Amino acid sequence: MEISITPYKHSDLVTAKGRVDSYTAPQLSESFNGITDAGRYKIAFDMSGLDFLSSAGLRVLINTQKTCKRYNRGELVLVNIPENIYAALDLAGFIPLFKIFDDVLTAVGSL
Amino acid sequence: MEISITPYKHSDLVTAKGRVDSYTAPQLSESFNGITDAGRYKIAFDMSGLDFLSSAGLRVLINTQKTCKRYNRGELVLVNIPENIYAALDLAGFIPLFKIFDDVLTAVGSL
Amino acid sequence: MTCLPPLEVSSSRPKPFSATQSFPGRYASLAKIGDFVRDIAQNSGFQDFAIYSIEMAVDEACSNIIEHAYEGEDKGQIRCSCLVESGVLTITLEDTGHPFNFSQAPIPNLSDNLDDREAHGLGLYFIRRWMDEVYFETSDEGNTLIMIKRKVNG
Amino acid sequence: MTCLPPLEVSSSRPKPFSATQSFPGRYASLAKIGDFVRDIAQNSGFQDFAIYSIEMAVDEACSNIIEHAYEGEDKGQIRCSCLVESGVLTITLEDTGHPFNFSQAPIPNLSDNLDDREAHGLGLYFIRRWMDEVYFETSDEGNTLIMIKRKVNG
Ligand SMILES: Nc1ncnc2c1ncn2[C@@H]1O[C@H](COP(=O)(O)OP(=O)(O)O)[C@@H](O)[C@H]1O
Ligand SMILES: Nc1ncnc2c1ncn2[C@@H]1O[C@H](COP(=O)(O)OP(=O)(O)O)[C@@H](O)[C@H]1O
Repeated sequence: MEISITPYKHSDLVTAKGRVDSYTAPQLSESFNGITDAGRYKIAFDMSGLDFLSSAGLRVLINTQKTCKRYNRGELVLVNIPENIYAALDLAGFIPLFKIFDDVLTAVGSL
Repeated sequence: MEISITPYKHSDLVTAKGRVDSYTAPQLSESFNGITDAGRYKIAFDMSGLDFLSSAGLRVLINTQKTCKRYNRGELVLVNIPENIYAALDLAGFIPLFKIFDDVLTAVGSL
Repeated sequence: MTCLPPLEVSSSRPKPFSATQSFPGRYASLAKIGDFVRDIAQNSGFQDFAIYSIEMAVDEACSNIIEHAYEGEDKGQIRCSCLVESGVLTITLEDTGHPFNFSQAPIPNLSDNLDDREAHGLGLYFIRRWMDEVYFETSDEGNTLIMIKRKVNG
Repeated sequence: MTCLPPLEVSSSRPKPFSATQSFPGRYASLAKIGDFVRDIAQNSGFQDFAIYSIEMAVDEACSNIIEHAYEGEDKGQIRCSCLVESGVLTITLEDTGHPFNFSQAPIPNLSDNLDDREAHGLGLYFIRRWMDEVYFETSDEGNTLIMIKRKVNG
């Protein structure tokens, strides 16, 4: 898995490529925590490059969303979700828990 | 000339296509004024679709920048400037007066 | 001399195929186990989403073996066998870790209220929902999970 | 019978070409005047940025005719003549509006301090900087602006 973070004025864009499983999820978690630990709670997660996201990745998303939304500080929004991963999010009942965008510009612009 | 406006949380994106001359510049001016009259002063102007921009267009840009920057309220930033139009902005000494971006995401993310 | 027609090759009923491989019980193995089952599912003509479901179920099961059955990395092996026969993929995962009562695992909370949601407990849910049949056995030698996925239109 | 070589076609010295067209003195004419001169500059082999400069100079000059010489739309015609000869484009713009002392127009303020900048006064500056030669004459019949642009490498 490869992760990149682009900071914008009001939000951060996290882009991950490859496979998120129990082996790589801690890396993803650290990236999100680095942002929230810095007091920034508006995060767009570009998932277009992800091949695979296991429940370990889902855990990272839900924990990050909880951190971001606490005290109404911000939120994690999801962008460009690949079809198979969308099916997993859907089965896990994640769709109502995240705003979902088709393009990064609209996502970053919303935060 | 065709103009579209996309409002984001902290800024507005104005996209214009075609020819800005003394005939069409008033339309562009109205678009910018509509935004600033609504109390929004952070504007990204995507120029990628512009074929031509006369000094009437330059006037609109400088007037909008003045309105946006008054009392430090915001700013107009320019995105994707076509080469010929860049040469005109350069000759007119506009380059130091505007932040210039190569892509819309970075521009909107900066505002 | 008579000319026999070529041996008939039927795509719906190819010869049974099986493959088995053992992997060290650590998280770094997950991608390799994923490659192993994905290749077999692909070569057996499963559709894209079915392949993804299979990889997901196997990944979840193997993560559980490492985390819960072995309670940590490098405590034992994960043996993965795949059998493809008549459009049915049977995956058997064996470990030598702690016994487990699979059928009593709780159904996860899928509330759309963020505060009510637990981060854990989704793995077995994916396995049960995305596989067609799931069997779990614990014996003295360890645990065996059998997951069956049938090809649609296959 | 001898075979003559084909007639030589030289791209650097084609036959002189000229075209003239009159346009109503209104802002809606600007795009059409732009098309007219751009086509000629393109067909004469000017490079992309030279073509843009020519269109810009003509647009600025015609806007000034409407705004300043005629002081409004539909007060008179703008006559545009183009002559291309030996890689030199000569554009002549004629109007019947108020006389004007071209040479005394001030140089615009190009300060990089936004507050010091005037929105007006850039048109003549573009014409002077982007054209190779500029001549302006006022007579009883009206004003004539002549702008000359030379092809580079060609
Ligand atoms: N192979 C296993 N061995 C022992 N316990 C298991 C095994 N698989 C699952 N469990 C138990 O079932 C629970 C639910 O598992 P699962 O749905 O995969 O979610 P998670 O692993 O995120 O808790 C686990 O928390 C664990 O207590
Ligand atoms: N054709 C013209 N006839 C009369 N006055 C002109 C003409 N062209 C330019 N001027 C005068 O010169 C000034 C500078 O012109 P210009 O540089 O084109 O800027 P602008 O038209 O934006 O003021 C004009 O404001 C006007 O007073």
